[in-house]
Amino acid sequence: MELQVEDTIQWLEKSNEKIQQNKDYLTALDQAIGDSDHGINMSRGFQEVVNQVKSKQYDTVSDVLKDTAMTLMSKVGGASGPLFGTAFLRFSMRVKGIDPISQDAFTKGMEDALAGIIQRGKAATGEKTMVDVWSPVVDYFKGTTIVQADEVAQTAKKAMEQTKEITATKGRASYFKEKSIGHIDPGAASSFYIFEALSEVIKGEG
Amino acid sequence: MELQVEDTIQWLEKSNEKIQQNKDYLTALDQAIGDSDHGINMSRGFQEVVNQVKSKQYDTVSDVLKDTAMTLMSKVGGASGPLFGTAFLRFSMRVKGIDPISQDAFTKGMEDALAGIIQRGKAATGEKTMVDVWSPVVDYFKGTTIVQADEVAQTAKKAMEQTKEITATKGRASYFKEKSIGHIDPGAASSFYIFEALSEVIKGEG
Amino acid sequence: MKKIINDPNQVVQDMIEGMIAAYPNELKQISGTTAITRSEAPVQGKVGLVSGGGSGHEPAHAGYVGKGMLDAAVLGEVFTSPTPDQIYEAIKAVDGGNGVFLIIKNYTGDVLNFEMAMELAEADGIQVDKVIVNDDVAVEDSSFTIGRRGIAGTVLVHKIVGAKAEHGATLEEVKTVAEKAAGNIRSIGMALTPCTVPAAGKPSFQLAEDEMEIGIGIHGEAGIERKPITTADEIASELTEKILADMNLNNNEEVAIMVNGLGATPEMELYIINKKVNQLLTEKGIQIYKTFVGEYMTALEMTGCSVTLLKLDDELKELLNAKSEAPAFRN
Amino acid sequence: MKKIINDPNQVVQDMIEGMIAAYPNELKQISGTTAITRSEAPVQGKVGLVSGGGSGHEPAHAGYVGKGMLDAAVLGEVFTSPTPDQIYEAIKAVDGGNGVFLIIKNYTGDVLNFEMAMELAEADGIQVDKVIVNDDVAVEDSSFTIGRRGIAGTVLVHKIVGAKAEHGATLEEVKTVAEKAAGNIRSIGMALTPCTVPAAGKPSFQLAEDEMEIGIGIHGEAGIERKPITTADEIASELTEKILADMNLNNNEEVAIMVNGLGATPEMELYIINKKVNQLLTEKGIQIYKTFVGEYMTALEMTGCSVTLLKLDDELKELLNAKSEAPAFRN
Ligand SMILES: Nc1ncnc2c1ncn2[C@@H]1O[C@H](COP(=O)(O)OP(=O)(O)O)[C@@H](O)[C@H]1O
Ligand SMILES: Nc1ncnc2c1ncn2[C@@H]1O[C@H](COP(=O)(O)OP(=O)(O)O)[C@@H](O)[C@H]1O
Ligand SMILES: [Mg+2]
Ligand SMILES: [Mg+2]
Ligand SMILES: [Mg+2]
Ligand SMILES: [Mg+2]
Repeated sequence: MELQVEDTIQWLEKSNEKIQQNKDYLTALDQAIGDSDHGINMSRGFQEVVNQVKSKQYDTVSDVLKDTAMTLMSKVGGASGPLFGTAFLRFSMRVKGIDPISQDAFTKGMEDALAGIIQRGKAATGEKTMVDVWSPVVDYFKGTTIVQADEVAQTAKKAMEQTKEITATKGRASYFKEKSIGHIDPGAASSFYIFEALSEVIKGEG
Repeated sequence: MELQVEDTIQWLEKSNEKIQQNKDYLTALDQAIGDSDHGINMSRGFQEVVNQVKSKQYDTVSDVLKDTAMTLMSKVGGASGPLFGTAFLRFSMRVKGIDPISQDAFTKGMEDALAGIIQRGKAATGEKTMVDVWSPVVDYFKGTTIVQADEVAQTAKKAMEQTKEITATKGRASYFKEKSIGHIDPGAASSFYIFEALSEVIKGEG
Repeated sequence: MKKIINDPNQVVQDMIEGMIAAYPNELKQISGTTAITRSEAPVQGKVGLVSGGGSGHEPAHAGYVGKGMLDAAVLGEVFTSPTPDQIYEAIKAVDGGNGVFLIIKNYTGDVLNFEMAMELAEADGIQVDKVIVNDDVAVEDSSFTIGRRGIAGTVLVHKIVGAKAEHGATLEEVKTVAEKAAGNIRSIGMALTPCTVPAAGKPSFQLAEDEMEIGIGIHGEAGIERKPITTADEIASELTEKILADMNLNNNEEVAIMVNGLGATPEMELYIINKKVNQLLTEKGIQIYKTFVGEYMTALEMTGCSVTLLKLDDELKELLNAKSEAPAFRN
Repeated sequence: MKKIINDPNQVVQDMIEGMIAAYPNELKQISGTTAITRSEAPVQGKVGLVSGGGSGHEPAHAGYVGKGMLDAAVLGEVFTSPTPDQIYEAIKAVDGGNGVFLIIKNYTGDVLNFEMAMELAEADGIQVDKVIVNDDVAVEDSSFTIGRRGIAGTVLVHKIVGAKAEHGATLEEVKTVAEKAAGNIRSIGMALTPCTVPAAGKPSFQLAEDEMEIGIGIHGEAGIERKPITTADEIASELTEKILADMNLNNNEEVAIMVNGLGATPEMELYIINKKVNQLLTEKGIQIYKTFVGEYMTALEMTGCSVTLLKLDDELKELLNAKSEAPAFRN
């Protein structure tokens, strides 16, 4: 795989489409174990990201990701805003000066992004958060010489679904503790859409 | 007529009895054109007056009336408290040093009491207040050489009933203006009970 | 009725104890009364200032007792004037030899009871004078008043007169400035929901879910009009226009604004009202010298607000700015 | 929903304009943001203090901006944390060269957004440090928080840290006193009726006519227990005992009390609560050094109150007494 500026923009656009399509579903997930705003937050934020990156000319993937980070940070709100913002910001910093993004660079960017989420959210895997999707996806990238688009999506999907089984301990859902079992974590679901979108971009490109 | 300390105490007791008996009626009158507390105010105040004057020994009518004034002032509340308080205070001041109270002294006391109400309330006759009862009763005392007990009560009663016809301009009832027509003024009614009680005392004495 | 109280008939006594407990160095209760004075009362040589009225308007009036404002506040039962004997005790307690001045809100009960107390004190040889504040432009007479009611503007009269007395003015000088302040001040209120007197146990009036009342009094007594709720901007405009229609304010004249919450209105909404009041006055070329936003004269947990304008001159500006150490009016 | 507003989505912007209109010489808005700073910001050489959080808690936080307290407050939407870009602008605006200190209430959203802003500022070479206030002893985790929530006690942390920074302390010294204050402070709240976020249009929870909730959060998030309303004395006892159970307070130690109204509670009732809190502490031999009664950290028009105790030492006493010129905290 290899990511150019246009691929990156396409990734964000596809992510946005999925989030807009599933806005109500994401909110419903958050209703079950949170405060019913995740779909609203993410749809507002990603719409702004797309408006932003389509209105400008970019020379580097890093710049696209930096604008994405800043927009998510200022527009998503709640807990997920700074978490996704941190992820994209760290990614952007790590791939600065590299263009296009090789699979190796992408993997390093993903590693830093995950580390950023973990640091920001003081979360570990197994706490029923977006970390539980990001972490296996990063593992997949690290353990693979040639990334298979479908496996990216499948890894993310399986991880998302497994969040059903976990008792929440971090973030808002943690308040619901036992009650949270049986529900997919909203941030895990929105992270899945982002990786499903990535998989489609990789597929289209490769 | 002539008023001794015991007569005066009897007057206050009889006034209190009538007010207690008509507590709800007085409140109902105030409900129609005021804030529904006149019966409550007067019953609280006159009960205290009786408790007070029966618990002490008095040498002069003036002292009885002064304690009555102070008690009404501190216990009745609202607008009628300071008005009745002023009336009895002025009466007490006027008859100071006179014992027992002759008809002439009583008339002078009543004149000062009425003047006190008028001054305190900035009211004139014809404004649908207690003044409309006190004023004709004072006139009766001033115009009569030998007071007839029944005429005291009748004068007060007629005056009270005439307040029905008046549009209120003073006190709370004034807010209801036109609406106040057809209702007896509560302070006029309680004043009538006081003069009815007086008439019974005069009768018993005469 | 949902209230954090013990006995509905004991709320004023409990409140007074809680106030004295909060400000033991600043305030003291005159024993056996419901009157609160500054701890240093009587201040020798200073004109003593007494105000008060029914309870339920907190922080009025006891919150305004302190250096630079009142010497005493006399507290009646909820929405009921204190009686003359209580007021009389307060007058005696703050008389520092140069007379005592009463600031009375124009409600029949308050006026009669304060005036009666004034006579009692005068009979004792204390010089007493008074001002009656009637700032409410809503209604001419009301269910509680002959003539205009006294509402939130009274607090600014406390402030100004308090500063004047603190500066060592004579009783006559105090009265002069009190009359100027009272004459220059206009207010009007509005409400969205009623309040409940603890001893009564139920709301004193009802408003429909979409209804508001313009010109309501601080005890819930009727105002001018009930109508559907409009926007904050429209409410602010209506209140401001009604005040200005009653005031001679020329271009470039200076005013103080008070946007007062009636008890349950979020402060956020008071600032939203202030935004529009400020804009309207600015458009008319009126200079805004100082603005007060908050709860100054409440009606228990009524939802609503009042707007007050005070026309200023140099003397009033100086007195408005003078230091106050009253618990509820620090500057 | 009965509110004095224009557009439910515009309440924060309208409020900010109304605040700046009220205090044009004291406060200014950082243009294009929902952050408010002192008009003299940045104060050269002084550690800049920034706090903030969701709106709807007025006078928190913007009311505490001023000499002796905060340099800036960043305002989010109602009950929603401000975003890092806004906080970042505030940090830059108050940086006087000796670093910036953040006072954060422990809500996940607030913590994440403030910490992110902190990193952005650090990347710019600004020294930033923080304290997280978690004074609420009610629940360990909540629907909005990992760990204890930060509530009304935060205002006293603003006061103390504000005084320390004003005295010229270094960033490190500021942090040390902030941690001491935050470590010495405990609060708990209760509610009788819910509140309505303007954009939501309906109350966020329901309580029966005879029901109260102990331990509720300042956004209406669940507390410990719902049960029939009891007397003010019993409520005060329960809140005080829950705080004391979590605090090491020995005989003769000194505390400050804050009895805070959540928005719609008449001040009268806060004083009734204070009476009992004061009595309980006095009985236990605890010295009450200072008492604050009023609305310091509200939850829109929620009815209810919170009680806060702050254990004092000489340094904290001095800082608590130091002068503040913030609009909502004058002394
Ligand atoms: N501390 C945390 N660490 C990692 N992820 C978290 C944390 N807190 C929350 N999240 C993620 O954020 C999601 C909720 O986001 P959102 O609803 O937009 O914000 P909020 O919780 O502030 O309403 C959760 O489903 C979870 O995946
Ligand atoms: N200004 C006044 N002058 C004379 N009498 C008055 C005046 N105001 C009220 N009253 C009398 O007081 C009566 C009402 O008394 P009450 O209900 O006890 O007090 P309040 O009006 O304060 O509730 C009226 O019916 C009227 O007779
Ligand atoms: Mg959420
Ligand atoms: Mg949220
Ligand atoms: Mg009445
Ligand atoms: Mg009455």
